[in-house]
Amino acid sequence: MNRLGGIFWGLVFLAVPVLGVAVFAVAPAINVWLPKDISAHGYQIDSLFYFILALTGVVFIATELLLFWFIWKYDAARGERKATYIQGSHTLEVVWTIIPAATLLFLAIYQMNAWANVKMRRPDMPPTVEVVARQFEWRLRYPGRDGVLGTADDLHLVNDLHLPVDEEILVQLKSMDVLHSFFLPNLRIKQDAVPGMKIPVWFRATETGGFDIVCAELCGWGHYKMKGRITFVSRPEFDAWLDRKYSEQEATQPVAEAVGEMAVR
Amino acid sequence: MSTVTAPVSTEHGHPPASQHSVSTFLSTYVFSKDHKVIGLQFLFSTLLWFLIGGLLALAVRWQVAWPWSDVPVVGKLFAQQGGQMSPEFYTMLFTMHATVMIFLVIIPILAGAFGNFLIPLMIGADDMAFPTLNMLSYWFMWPAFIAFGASFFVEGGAASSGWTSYPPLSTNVASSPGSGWGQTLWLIGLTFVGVSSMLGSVNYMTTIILMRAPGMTMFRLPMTIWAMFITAVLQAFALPVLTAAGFMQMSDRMFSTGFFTPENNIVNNAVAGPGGGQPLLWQHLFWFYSHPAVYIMILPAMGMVSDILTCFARKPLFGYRPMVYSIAGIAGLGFIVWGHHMFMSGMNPALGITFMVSTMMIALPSAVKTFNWLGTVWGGRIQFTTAMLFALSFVSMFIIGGLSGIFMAATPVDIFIHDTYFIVAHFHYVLFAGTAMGVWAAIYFWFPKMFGRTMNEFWGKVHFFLTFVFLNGTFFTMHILGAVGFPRRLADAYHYETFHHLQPMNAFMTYCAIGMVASQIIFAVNFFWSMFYGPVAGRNPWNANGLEWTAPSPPGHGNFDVQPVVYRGPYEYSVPGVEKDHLMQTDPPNAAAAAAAASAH
Amino acid sequence: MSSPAISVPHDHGHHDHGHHDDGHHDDGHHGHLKLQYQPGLPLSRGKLIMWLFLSTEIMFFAALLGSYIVLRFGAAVWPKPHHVHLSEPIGAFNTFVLICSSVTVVLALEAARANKTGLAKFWMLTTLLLGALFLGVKGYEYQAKFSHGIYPAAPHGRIYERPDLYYGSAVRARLGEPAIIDRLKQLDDTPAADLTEQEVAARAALQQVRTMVADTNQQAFEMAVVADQIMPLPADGPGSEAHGGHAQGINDVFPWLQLPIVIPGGNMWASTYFLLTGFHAVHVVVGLIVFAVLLGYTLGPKNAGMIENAGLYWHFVDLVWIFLFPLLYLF
Amino acid sequence: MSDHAAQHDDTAGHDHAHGGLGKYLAVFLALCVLTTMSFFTYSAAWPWRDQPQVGWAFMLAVSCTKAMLVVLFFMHVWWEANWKYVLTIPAAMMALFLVIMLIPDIGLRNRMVSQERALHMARPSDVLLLERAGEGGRSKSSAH
Ligand code: HEA
Ligand code: HEA
Ligand code: CUA
Ligand SMILES: [Cu+2]
Repeated sequence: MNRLGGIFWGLVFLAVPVLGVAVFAVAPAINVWLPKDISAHGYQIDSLFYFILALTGVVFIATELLLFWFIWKYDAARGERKATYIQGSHTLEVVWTIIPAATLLFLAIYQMNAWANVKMRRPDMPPTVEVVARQFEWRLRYPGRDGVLGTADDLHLVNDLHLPVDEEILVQLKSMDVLHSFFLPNLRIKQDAVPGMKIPVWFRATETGGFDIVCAELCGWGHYKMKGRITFVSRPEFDAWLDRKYSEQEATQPVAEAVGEMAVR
Repeated sequence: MSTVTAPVSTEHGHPPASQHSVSTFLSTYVFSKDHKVIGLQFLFSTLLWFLIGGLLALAVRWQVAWPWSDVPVVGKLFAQQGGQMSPEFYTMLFTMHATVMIFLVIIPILAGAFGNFLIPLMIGADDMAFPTLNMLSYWFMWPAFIAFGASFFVEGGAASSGWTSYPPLSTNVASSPGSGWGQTLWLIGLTFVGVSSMLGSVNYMTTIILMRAPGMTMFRLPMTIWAMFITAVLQAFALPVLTAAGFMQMSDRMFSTGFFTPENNIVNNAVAGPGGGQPLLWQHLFWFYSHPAVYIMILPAMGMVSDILTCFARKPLFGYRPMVYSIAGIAGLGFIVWGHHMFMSGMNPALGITFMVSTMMIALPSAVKTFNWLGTVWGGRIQFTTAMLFALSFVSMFIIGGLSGIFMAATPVDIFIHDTYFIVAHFHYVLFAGTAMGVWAAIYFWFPKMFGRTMNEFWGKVHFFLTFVFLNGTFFTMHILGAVGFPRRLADAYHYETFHHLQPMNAFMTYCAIGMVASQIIFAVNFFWSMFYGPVAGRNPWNANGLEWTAPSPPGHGNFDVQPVVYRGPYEYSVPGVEKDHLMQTDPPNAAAAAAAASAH
Repeated sequence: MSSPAISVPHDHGHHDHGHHDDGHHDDGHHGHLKLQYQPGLPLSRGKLIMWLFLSTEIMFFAALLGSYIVLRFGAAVWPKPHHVHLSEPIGAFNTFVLICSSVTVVLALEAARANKTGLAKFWMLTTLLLGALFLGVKGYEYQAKFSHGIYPAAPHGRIYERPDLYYGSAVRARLGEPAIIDRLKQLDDTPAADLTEQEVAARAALQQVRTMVADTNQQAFEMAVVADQIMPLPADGPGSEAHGGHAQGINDVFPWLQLPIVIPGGNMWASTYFLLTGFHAVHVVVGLIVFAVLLGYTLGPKNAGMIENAGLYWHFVDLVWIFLFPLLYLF
Repeated sequence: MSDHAAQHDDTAGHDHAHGGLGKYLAVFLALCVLTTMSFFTYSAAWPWRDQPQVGWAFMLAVSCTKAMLVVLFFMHVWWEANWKYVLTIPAAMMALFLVIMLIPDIGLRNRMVSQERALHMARPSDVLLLERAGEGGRSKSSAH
C-alpha cells in the first residue's frame, strides 16, 4: 500500500464529520428543519432536541476526528515502526464507562418532566373534542351546545378540526378500525389511536393559523392520504364557527345523524 | 509461509468421490452436513436475497422521490396502472423490503453464513456438534424463501402491514382489501425462519461450549465467537416469543380468535370478530423479540469487525474483557428495553419512563465497544486493505446510527421523531451502514479461507469508496428529513403543507441509492471472478493469528490437518521481543518454540 | 507448522472424546483427523443441546401463558369452568396420566441403564400408551366443546358475549335459515306422543324462544332468558358436580339446532384454551413420535443417553401441563 | 434424531448411584397428593372461598412445588451440577419480566377502554342477568 492510501482514506473518513456537521448547519437555512412550533409545551421538546443534538454532536465530532487522526497518524506506510503492544487500560475503561453513564443518567432524569407534561399530567377537564380515526379520515365530534360529549346534540365533522387558540385543549382520541397516529408536527404532538382504547391528548396552541394533521401509523393502502387540517382561531371566532357548523348540521340533520351513528357504533 | 492449498483440501475433502458421483454431489454440495458448505449455502442464498431486497429498496426510493411516475424498466411488470405504482403496492414494497433484508439477509448472513463457516474453524472443531441439525437449519430457510417469494404472486399481493405487522391491520383481512394470503404467507415464512434460527442457535451454543480445541478457554475465544455465542443466546431466548406471537396472529387471521383485536372492531363497516384482546399485546410480544433481534443483527458484525481491526492494525484488541462483558451487557439489557418502540403506541406512559431509562443505559456497553475500537486503532500499524476499510467504516457509521438512537430514546423527542425518516436514518445507519459494512469486511477478510483465493483489492476499494459515499448521501440526509417530521411509510407526502418542499431532497437521496445499488455490480463481479481467477491465497494471507488460519484454504472435510492446540489469546500482534509481528494462537509459549514455528511457516 | 512437535498437553478425562459418532458421518471419517477438545461442561452434547432447547421452550410457553394470564385477568368477566363445559376431574385424570408417564419414562431409563432391555421397552411402551391416552382424553374434551359450539371460528363462533340485541338477532337469523325452518316445522308437526318428556318440554321452551326473538323490541332480561333456554349457565359455584351439572338446554336436546349461545368472556376463553392446550398437545404428539422411534432401538446402556434426552423433553411437556391444569381448569 | 442418537451418555456413570425405584415412587406419590391438594380449594373446608386470589396463590404454590419435584428428581437436576440453573433461571426471570411488563397495558386494558368497546364487552352484570334468568326461566318452563 503506498503512502497515498493512508492520506486518501484519512480524508474520506474526515469527510464524515465535516460534511455531517455541514448538513446540519445548512439544513435550517434551506428550511429543512423542525417545523414552526406553535404549542405551549413544544419548546421543551425542541430544546431537548437541541441539547441532545449538541451532546451527540460533540461525541460524534470527537470520535470521528479521533478515528480520522488514528487513520492518518498510524498508517503503516509511515515509517517502519512496530505497533504499540497494549492490551487495554483499566483506568480508561472506567473513565469511559462512568462519563457516558453519568451523562446518560442525567439525560434520562432531565427529560422526565417534559414527558410527564405531554403524556402524564392530564388536565382535569372534560374533553374539548373527540377525534376518531378511521380508514382513512379523521372523524371529529364536538360536545355541542350542552358541552357534554356523547349526547344527541353532538356536532360531527370530518378532517376539519377547529380549536381555540391560547386555551388548554383535551382531545379524546379513539380509533374505529386499525391503528392510526394523530400527528401534529407543529404542535409536537404524536399519539397512536388504538381501537378499543380512548387516549387523552392535550396541548395549548399559542398562535392562530391552519396546520397539518398527519397520520403517522401505517393504516393500510390509504395511509398516505389520511390528511386533516387543524385550525386555531380566537375564542370568539371559534364560537362563531361552532355555531355556524352547528346550524349547518341541523339543516341537514338526517345526514349528520347517520354520520354520528357510525362514529359511535 | 507455506502455501498449502486446494489440492490438500480435496484430498481431505471427499474421499469416496469416485464411488457414486451423483449421490456424492448431492451430499457434498446440496444436502451437505459440512458446516463450511452450509455456511456457503447460506452466503449465496442471502446474497441473492440481498440483491432482491436492494431492488425493492430502489422501487421504494423511486416512489418516494417521484410519486406516481412511471417506474422505469420493471414498471410494466406490476402494471397496475400502466407502469405506475399503486399505493397498496407501495406498502407491500417496503414491507417486503424490510422482511427480506432482516429475515432473509442480515440475520441469516451473520448467524447462518459466518456463524456456520467460522465457529468450528475458529474454535478448532471439525464441524458443528450436530451436523444434521445444522443442515436442517439451512433447509428450514427454504420454506421461508418460498413463502416470502411466493407472496408477491398470490391474489392481493404480498404482506402490506409493515415488517412490524401491527394488528388489527395485519390480522383483519378486511382492513387491507384483497390481502388474503400475503400476510398468512408472511407469518408462515416467519415461523420457518424462527425454526431455522432456533435449530442453529442451540447447535452453536453446544458447539462453542463443548468443542473448543485444547487450551481454547472461554477467554481465549476471538470476539467473533463470543459475539456468535451471545447472539445465539439472544436468539434462543427471544425468538420463541415471536414464534408464539406469530401463531397467535395466524389464529386471529384464520380462526378469528381475538388475541389482538378489541371487541367491536369495525373495519370497512363490518364487525371483525368477537375480539376481546388488545392490539398492544402484539406490539409487546413482537418487540420483545425484535428489539433483541436488532442486536442479533449487529453483535456478530461487531465481533467480526473487532477481529479485522486488530489484524490490520497489527495490535491486540484494546480491552478484551470489557469487550466481552459489553457484548453480554448489550444482550442482557437488550431484553428490557423493547418498549422504546412503543412510546407513542398508547402504552402506559409510566412504563415508557422505565423503558426510556433502560434504553439510555444500553448505550453504555455500546460506548465501551466504540471506545475500545478506537483504542485498538490507536498506535497501530494500519494496513488499508478493503476489509480494514469496511471495518473502519463500520465503527464510523455505527457511531452515527447509535447516536441517533439517543434522540429516540429520549421520550419527549421521540414524540416528534417517532415514525419519521429520522428513525429510517437511524436503523439504516446501524443495519446497512453498520452491519452490512461489517458483513462486507468479513467477506473480503474470510474470502480466502472460503475459496482459497483473495478478492481483487483495487476493485474492492472502488466498491468500498462508492458504497461509502452513496450510502451517506442516501441515509445521512434522512436525518434532516426526519427533523422536519417527514413521515415514513407514506407513498406520497408532498400533499402536506409541511412536507411539500422536500421532493428535491428525496430525489437526491434516490440518485444516491441508485448509485449505491449500481456499485454493487462491481462487488458481484469481483466476488465471482475472484472465486475462480483471484490470486491463490495461502493458509494465512493476512498474517492473522486465529485458528482458522492454521487450516488449509479452503479447509477440507474435518477442517484441520494438525490437531490445533491453543496456547494464547487471539490477538497477539506485535508482541514486544518477538521477531514476528504476530503469534498464532497455536504458537507454543516459549520464545524459542515461537521462533521455530515462525521459521517453519 | 510441524505437527509432530505438538503433543496434546493434558489428558482430558472422559468427556471430551466428544467426537460425533454420527452414523451418517462415519464413512467420511477415515479422511480426517480425530480432534480432541478442551473440557467444557461435564455433560454430553445431546444432553446440553436438549437443555438449551428446553430453555427456548420455556420462553415459548412463557409467551403463550403470559398472554393468557394478562388477557384473562384483564378481562371484565371470565367464564367459570362449568360455563364452558370444562370438567376438573377429567383434567385431573389427565394430569395423573402425564405424571404416570413421567414415572414410566424414568423407569425406562433406569432399566436401560441396568441393561434390562426388555423391561426398558416395556416402560417405554407404557409411556407411549399413556401419552396416547392423554391425547385421547384431550380429544374427547375438545369434542365436548365443539359439540356445544364452544370454539372460535371464522367468521363467527357460536359464542356471544352478552345477551343483547345482537345476540337476539343472531338467534333469529339462525332460526330463519331455510334448513332450520324445515326442521322446526317438522318438529312442530310431530305429535307429543312421539317425543320424550324432555323433548316436549324443550319444544315448549323453543316455542317461547321463537316468540321472544321474533319481537325486535326485547329487553336484556328476555334475551338472558332466551340464552338460558338455549344453553343454561350453571349458577352454582365451585364444588358442584362437574360435567352435566347444568340443566339441559334446547341445544342439547335438539343438537341439530346449533343456536348461538351466550357465555360472557367465552370467546377469549376459547381462544386461549385451544391455543394453550393445542400447543401442549402438539408437544405431546412430538414426544410420542420420538418414543415410537426409540422403540425401534435396543434400549440398553448404549442408548440410555437417547432415552434420557427424550425423557427430559417429556418431563418438560409434563411440566407445562402442571401449570396449565390449575390455570385452565381450577382458576 | 440421528444426531441425538449418536450421543452415548458418557456421564451416565454419575447417575447410576442415584434415583432408584423407591425415590421415583415417592416423588410420584408426592405429585399425586399435590394434585389432589389443588382441589382442596374447592372443598367446604377451604376458609377463603370468597377470595379466589388466595386459592390461586395456593394452587400456584402447589404447581411450583410439583414442577420443582419433576425438575429435581425426574430431570435429575438434584444429582447433577448446578450449571443447568445458568440456563433456566435467566429464562424464567425473563419470562416473569415479560409478564409483569404486560400487566399495565394488557392486564389493565380496561382502564383506558373506549365506550364503543365497553358496550360490547361482557360484564359481570351479564353473568348475574343470566343467572337470574336461569332461576326464573327454568322454573317456569321446568325442562327438568
Ligand atoms: C442493528 C440494529 C440496531 C441497533 C444496534 C440499534 C441501537 C439502538 N437503537 Fe435502534 N432501531 C433499530 C435497529 C437498531 N437500533 C431498528 C430496525 C429500528 C426501527 C424499527 C421499526 O420501527 O421499523 C430502531 C428503532 C429504535 C427506536 C424506536 C424509535 C421509534 O420508533 O420511535 C429507539 C428508541 O429508543 C431506538 C434506540 C436505539 C438505541 C438507544 C440504540 C443503542 O444501542 C445505540 C448505542 C450506541 C451509541 C450511543 C453510539 C456509540 C456510543 C458512544 C460513542 C458513546 C458516547 C455516547 C453518548 C454519551 C450518548 N431504536
Ligand atoms: C438490514 C436491513 C436493511 C437494509 C440493508 C436496507 C437497505 C436499504 N433501504 Fe431499507 N428498510 C429496512 C431495512 C433495511 N433497509 C427496514 C427494517 C425498513 C422499515 C420497513 C417498514 O417500515 O416496515 C426499511 C425501510 C426503508 C425505507 C422507508 C420506506 C418508508 O418508510 O416509506 C427506505 C426509503 O428510502 C429504505 C431504503 C433503503 C435503501 C435505499 C437501502 C439500500 O441500502 C439498499 C442497497 C442494496 C444493496 C446495496 C444490494 C446489494 C446487493 C448485493 C451486495 C448483492 C450482490 C450479489 C451477489 C454477490 C450475488 N428502506
Ligand atoms: Cu391512518 Cu395511517
Ligand atoms: Cu429497539
